[in-house]
Amino acid sequence: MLTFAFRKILTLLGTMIGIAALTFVITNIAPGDPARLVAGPNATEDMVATIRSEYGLDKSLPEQFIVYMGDLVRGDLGTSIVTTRPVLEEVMRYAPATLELVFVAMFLGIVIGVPLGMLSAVYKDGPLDQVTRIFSISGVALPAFWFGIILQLMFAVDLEWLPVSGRLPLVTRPPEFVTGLLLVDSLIAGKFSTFWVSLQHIILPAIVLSFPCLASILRVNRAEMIEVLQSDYIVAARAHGISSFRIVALYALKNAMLPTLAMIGLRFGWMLGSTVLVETVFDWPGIGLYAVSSALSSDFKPVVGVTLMIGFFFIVANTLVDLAYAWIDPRLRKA
Amino acid sequence: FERTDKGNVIVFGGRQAIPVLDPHIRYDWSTRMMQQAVYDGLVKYEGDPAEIKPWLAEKWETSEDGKTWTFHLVKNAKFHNGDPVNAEAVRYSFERGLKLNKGVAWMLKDFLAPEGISVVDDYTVKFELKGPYTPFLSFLPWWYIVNPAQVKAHEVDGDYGQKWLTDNEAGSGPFKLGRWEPNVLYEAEAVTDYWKGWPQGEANRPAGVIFKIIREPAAQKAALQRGEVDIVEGLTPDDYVQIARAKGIAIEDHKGMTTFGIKFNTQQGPTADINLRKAIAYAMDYDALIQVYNGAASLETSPIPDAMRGHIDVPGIPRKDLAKAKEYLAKSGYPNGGITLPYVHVAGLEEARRIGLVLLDSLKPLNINVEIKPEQWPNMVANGSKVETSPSMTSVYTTPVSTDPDAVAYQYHKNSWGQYFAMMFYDNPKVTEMIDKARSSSNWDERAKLYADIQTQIVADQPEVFGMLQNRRWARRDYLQGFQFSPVRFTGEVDLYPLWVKSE
Amino acid sequence: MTALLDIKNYRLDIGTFDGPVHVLKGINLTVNRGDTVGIVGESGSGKTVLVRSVLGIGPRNAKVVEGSISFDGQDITNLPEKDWTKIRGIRISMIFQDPMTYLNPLFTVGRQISDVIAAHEKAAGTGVSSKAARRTRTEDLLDQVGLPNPSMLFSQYPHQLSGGMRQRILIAMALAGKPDILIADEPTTALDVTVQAQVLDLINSLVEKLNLTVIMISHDIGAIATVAKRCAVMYKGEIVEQGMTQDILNRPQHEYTQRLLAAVPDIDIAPEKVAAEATAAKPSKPGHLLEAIDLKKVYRSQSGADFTAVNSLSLSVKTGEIFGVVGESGSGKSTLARMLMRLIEPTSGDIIFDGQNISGLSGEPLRKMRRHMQFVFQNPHSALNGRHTIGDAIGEPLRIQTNMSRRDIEARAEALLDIVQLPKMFKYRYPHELSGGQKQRVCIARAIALNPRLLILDEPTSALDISVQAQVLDFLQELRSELNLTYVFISHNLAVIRQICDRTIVMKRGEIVEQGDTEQIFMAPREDYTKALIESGRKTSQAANLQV
Amino acid sequence: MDTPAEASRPLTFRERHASQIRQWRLYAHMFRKSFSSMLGLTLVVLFLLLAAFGPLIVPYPEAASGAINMSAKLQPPSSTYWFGTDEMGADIFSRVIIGARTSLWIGVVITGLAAIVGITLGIIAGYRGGWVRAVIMRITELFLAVPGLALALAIVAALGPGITNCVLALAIVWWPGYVRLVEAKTLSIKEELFIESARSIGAKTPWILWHHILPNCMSPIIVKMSMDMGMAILSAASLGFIGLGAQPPSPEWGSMISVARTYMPDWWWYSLFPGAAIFLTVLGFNLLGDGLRDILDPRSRDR
Ligand SMILES: Nc1ncnc2c1ncn2[C@@H]1O[C@H](COP(=O)(O)OP(=O)(O)OP(=O)(O)O)[C@@H](O)[C@H]1O
Ligand SMILES: Nc1ncnc2c1ncn2[C@@H]1O[C@H](COP(=O)(O)OP(=O)(O)OP(=O)(O)O)[C@@H](O)[C@H]1O
Ligand SMILES: [Mg+2]
Ligand SMILES: [Mg+2]
Repeated sequence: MLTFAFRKILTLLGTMIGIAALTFVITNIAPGDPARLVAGPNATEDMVATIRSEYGLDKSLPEQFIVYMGDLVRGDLGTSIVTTRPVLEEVMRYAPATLELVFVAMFLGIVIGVPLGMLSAVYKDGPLDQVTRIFSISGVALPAFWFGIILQLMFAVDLEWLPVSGRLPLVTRPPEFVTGLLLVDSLIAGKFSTFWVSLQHIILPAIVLSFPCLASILRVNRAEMIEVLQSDYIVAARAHGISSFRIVALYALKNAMLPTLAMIGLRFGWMLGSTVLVETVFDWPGIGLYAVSSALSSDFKPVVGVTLMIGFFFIVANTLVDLAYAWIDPRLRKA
Repeated sequence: FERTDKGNVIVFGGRQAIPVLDPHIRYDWSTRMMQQAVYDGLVKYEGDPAEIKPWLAEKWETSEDGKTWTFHLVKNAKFHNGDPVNAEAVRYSFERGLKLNKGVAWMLKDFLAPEGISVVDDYTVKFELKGPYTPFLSFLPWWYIVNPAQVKAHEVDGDYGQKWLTDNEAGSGPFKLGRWEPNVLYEAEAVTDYWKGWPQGEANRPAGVIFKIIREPAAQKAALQRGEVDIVEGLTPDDYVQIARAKGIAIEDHKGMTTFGIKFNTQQGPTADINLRKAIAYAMDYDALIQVYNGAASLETSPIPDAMRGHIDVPGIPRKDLAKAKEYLAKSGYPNGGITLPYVHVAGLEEARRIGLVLLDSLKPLNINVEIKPEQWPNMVANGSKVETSPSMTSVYTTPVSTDPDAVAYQYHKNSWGQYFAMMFYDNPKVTEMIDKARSSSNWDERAKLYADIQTQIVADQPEVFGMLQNRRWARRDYLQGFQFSPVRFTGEVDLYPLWVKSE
Repeated sequence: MTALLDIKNYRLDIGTFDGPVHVLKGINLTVNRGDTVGIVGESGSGKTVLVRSVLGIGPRNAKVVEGSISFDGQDITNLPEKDWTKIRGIRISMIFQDPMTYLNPLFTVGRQISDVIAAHEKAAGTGVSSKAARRTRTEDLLDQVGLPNPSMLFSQYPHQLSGGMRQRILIAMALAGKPDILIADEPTTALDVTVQAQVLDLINSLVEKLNLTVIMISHDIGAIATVAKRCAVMYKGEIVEQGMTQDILNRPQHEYTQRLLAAVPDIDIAPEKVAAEATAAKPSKPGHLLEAIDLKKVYRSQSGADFTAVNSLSLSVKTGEIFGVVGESGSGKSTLARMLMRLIEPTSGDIIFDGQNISGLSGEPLRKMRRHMQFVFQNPHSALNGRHTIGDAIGEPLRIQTNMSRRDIEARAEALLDIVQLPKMFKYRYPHELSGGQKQRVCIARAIALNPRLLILDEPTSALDISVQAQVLDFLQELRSELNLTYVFISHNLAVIRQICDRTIVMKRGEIVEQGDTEQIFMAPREDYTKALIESGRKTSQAANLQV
Repeated sequence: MDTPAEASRPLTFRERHASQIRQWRLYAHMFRKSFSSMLGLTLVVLFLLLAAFGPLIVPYPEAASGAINMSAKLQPPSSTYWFGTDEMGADIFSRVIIGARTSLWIGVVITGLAAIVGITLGIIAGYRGGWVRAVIMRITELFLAVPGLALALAIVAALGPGITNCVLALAIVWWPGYVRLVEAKTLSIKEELFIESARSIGAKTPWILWHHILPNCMSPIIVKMSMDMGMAILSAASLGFIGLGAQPPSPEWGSMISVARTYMPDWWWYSLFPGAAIFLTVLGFNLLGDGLRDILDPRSRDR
């Protein structure tokens, strides 16, 4: 078990370094000059040079890369040239907002997607199946940014049921920082009104983010359910007189959950990527927004940092999925 | 606005974040708006037309040769932690700005060395310049005074407290910092006993101001209409028209100093040909430029904005005239057109993009194709810093940081090559000479004449399509009072100090 | 007394894209309490569909055209789903063919059985008993089917058990509801020869102990003879013959039954005709065509442990003979065959083909060499690429190894189809449109396309029905004399080996335990292993049971 | 039994290809039975038609090349401007229709490039095994560990906005999906007997890859490509929305929305129609892919 954990950590480290190298190279192939941006429009050449040398941008690219990798090994993601702060610190500040959003969206996706998938598998080719099929594929096909705007207009601007954007109303002070997830922190602090308003704020972006994920969870669950329901052991269970409900809800679901879990792991990473869009639309102060604004100002250290962070969460999520697999599937449980 | 137990908090909705508050490092509009709220300078720009008002300095004098400036400070000014604002603080602040060599440093560094600043007595400070420099005073409103004691206390590795000042302040301004949630909101709390007092009266004084980041215009509009914010910037021209009709909303619409021009690369490529440049300038649909802003703009009549001293209406500045355009085209190296010219604009700048479309449409009759290319600002500046990489046409907005005509004229000086506003690589020795002469002269009449000649000559050389001056606009709730416009501020920037809420 | 199960003139269609398929055509079958009925018939004759219909779990788009099934006086032909709960698994239960796929891999064995018990208790309306009570009952059942250490088994997962154990678990499950009828659908087909006998014994003993009524399906007539007193023969959806097993075996009436019985090879009969032909061929071509010296294959498993599949094995095959390789499953027969073909690399040792050492060969020379030796695989269903037509499949070796023109290849493919006695038309068909025997012929055609000198046949008939097996074996012998081939023939079926091989080696755990003339080995086995092998072969050999 | 004369008669096309014809008829039959598949097909065909003939049928084809008409800007939908006009007075209907061509191009290039690279690498990795596979799969996993959109964003941000860069960036992040799909498929096909059979008759590796492995991987690839057409269009639109995709005056739906969102909600039609166009196109390709999966992927086939 220990060697297993050790190996996992080792691959994780390897992948992280790989991602860092990949994004670093990709983002630095272009001629952009972020020092020029932060120096201000009128800055003279020597002022720009001051900033360049301060951030090591005057070095050659391979040198910069070596420095960056060296820092990375020590847990330093470099410094954002725009905000002059360590990227790690900033990513840590913005990550909870993103994670909270992703968790809520994932929750919605699973809670709605799995039962719907089950139902449409049981009533395969029936009207319910056709409707959920179009519904779920619509989920994947809807442009998140567009859908977000439309929801915003409908529920926030027009009906005024929900807030337009942000995580909290202006005057509401965030609860004391424990996990960084407002929904959790406000409960810990016992501030139910804060919990309530932050729930209102998260609803729309979470729906937008969860929709495609819900859809693919539904699709995978349905497909797997159909296959499992045709499998021999389900036939056998039926032949042995086990009730249909029990077969579907217990036996088949557990088997169908394996690929569904894999999809959830995949979608987790995908969601982290899509927050780039959703956070832009809903002004959600997470790492997606941070990445976009950094990318738009050619400030690449944060872009690399965020990509790494997303990769990290993604790998962690998939490791958890692997563990869940082993927990569900006894065949994978051998020493 | 938000009602709190301490009073009303005014909410400003803006699109641009404030990554670094340090007054000697950055000075874009959102940053400067907050800096102006928490810091004081020796002097301050106010009013339209902009005038330099005494602030921390109650009076000042200049030596005969224009090289020595002596400032006498007010005696009651206090930093937020209670320390007095004295001559040493002023000296330290200027030294800090110059030594860091970032942000505002470029304004003074060629004329002022850190050693040139000296403390005469507790409330008197003296600047000795390397040479006479008439625009000196016009730059001072951009230099804020920080509290040396606080800064030194937070210094790490001799960084002049840069790290700390990123999201803290050590100022004496009318506000002090409250909540600081990067990328979300920034709060400034009013200083109860601000040394200069409050223009709207203590009773009307707000408890503070919140600068809320709202990136989407649609969300900004919604927030304004719902009264969640009191004033917003950065709506589209059409939005302003639309929202002006809504109840309870007033539009602030003022003539600004930001010029828009389509800069040609006058040294290389097709646009090195003056006839082609003229042809383009005459083909341009200037009316459409104004239409892009729904009328809230005025055409440039000279390189120097109207609100600036020394401005003249240059006669014969090109307006749309297809016949003339074709005439010039015939004289150029491309008599039948058939070329494609790039038009580069800053990615995300909506109006610049639309003007690109206008240009594209305007040049169709000349059989010239336009390729609209958005670029990230740093890339655009990087490309524009060299003749070889500078595109044929670049759209550039320029906001002069002082009211002195030199601020604009110097853009056409050969020394400015490499700067973003000098992407045309304009080279006319006569003009260069005149600019040098004007900037060192302290006789206004002489300067005015020189600037008139400079303007005429530049227009004749057509290094750019002279575009328009866009109006500065904000949409605010009508209960928000005290709004004061001054053209020398940046687009979007509002003086938060005099604002107050009139409750019905 | 009414019959327990009465199937009257039962006709069933299955709707497919090409229109309805008449799967069952007027089945009449009665089963009385205490009967043991066997159903025998070739693959696809409708056995499974028939018994599943009895349980109400027939194919999805099946339609009863005519007739009825009644159980204990109750018509169950079109019983609604909710009424089935009182019958299915309780009064009629079933044992399935493949014990692995019929157990849910994610639940413990104990859980699955006690769930069945709970379901039955619920259906009976007696109220579900406690977990502990169910556990006791489950362990009783496990004990009853002869599984050791039931309390440990209870919390094990299917993948931790062997095939025979799993089949016993399935039987335990089927017995959980104390059924009136137990249906066994080919309960032994997926099992090893030795285990087969054990499971059949178990069923036999249960029938006696619990006085069960049993319907057992098999295409293995020997298995049927072991268990069933009465027997029905199905052919193409019809019951062509039924009666006492004894009678049918001794006096088959229907033509198909006669064919079926004739096809069963008899381990105890020394084949004369074949042996004679082989001896005739021998002297004409002396010398050794293929030799293996000290061959060894070591597999390294993921956990790092070494496993020696073939160990220091030497053999030599004379030109023109049929060389038999026999051994139990896992003894390394296929591994050996693949090494001889150089399809897998031997860990050490040499292979000499026609005087040339081919163990070091690679690239072009190896490809050239392959013209002379060919392989026929165990499973014809997966040895053909489903996306190629038969014509392509047969032409492929020619296209690879020769530069014949397209037209010539077409012609040759047609000729080859002729040789393997298939219509020319078949070259436009796809593998899935052919029966197993036909596919195996295509595989052979493909193997002989390049006129090889040696054919290695790895259990070429074990995936086929017995009647088809006989055809293929006959055909192989014809072919050999026609084309002057040498065979290496692998099988675990001793009867087959005896029927066609000249010389044989017996393998056990990768080593040769005995070798010599086939007849000699069968008449006077020297090793205990060989004796045991022959004995268990004899026991399951269909012919052995005919004499019961 | 055939008489000898009959047997030697050359077979007609129909007879020779009876199996294929039946197969295709079966596909068509199954496909027709599903409403959603037919809907998908209809949408895709419509989209392809518009991409082919769009510029010929729209009322204001010049709107796609940047013609402006400031006097008619931001007009609501009417009989002259079916979908209204944009901020420069261009006809949104014309731009949306002509945008189909841009989208088609985007989808085809991204999916095509990704598929070519991904299939090649995937087959090599799956078949060769060993360190070749290890290297290819490590790199693939690396790419897969970063959500594509985030990576594409970084790439375009570095290369600079524009449709070519955007397509390039998406192609760069897209191929790993194919590698994984094809590698897994190849691994399982490699174990099939018919591969060994082909080796035993002396087939070389390229022959086996081309004639045996690739055709057997084709069904999932076709399904994935159909789905990816939609997803690629959507992703390109997303980048366009962030402001990094296609540039004016090229009519690309995502960048149209990017501009249009600042005109919400008062000028709702501006973003509504391009958004609906993206949605319907992507929906079409996905429904089609889903329908294809049902008929091509034997796992979900039950007849
Ligand atoms: N779901 C189905 N759809 C169409 N045809 C089917 C279906 N199930 C079975 N058949 C057909 O019904 C016939 C009888 O099949 P069945 O499974 O009963 O054969 P079997 O005698 O059990 O064969 P085996 O010995 O191979 O198990 C076969 O021709 C088969 O193709
Ligand atoms: N690729 C492999 N890796 C590891 N072990 C293997 C591999 N192939 C075969 N073996 C093992 O080698 C042994 C011999 O296998 P082989 O297939 O040769 O047996 P066999 O005699 O042909 O059996 P059967 O009658 O079941 O076909 C078996 O125990 C098998 O598990
Ligand atoms: Mg069967
Ligand atoms: Mg074998």
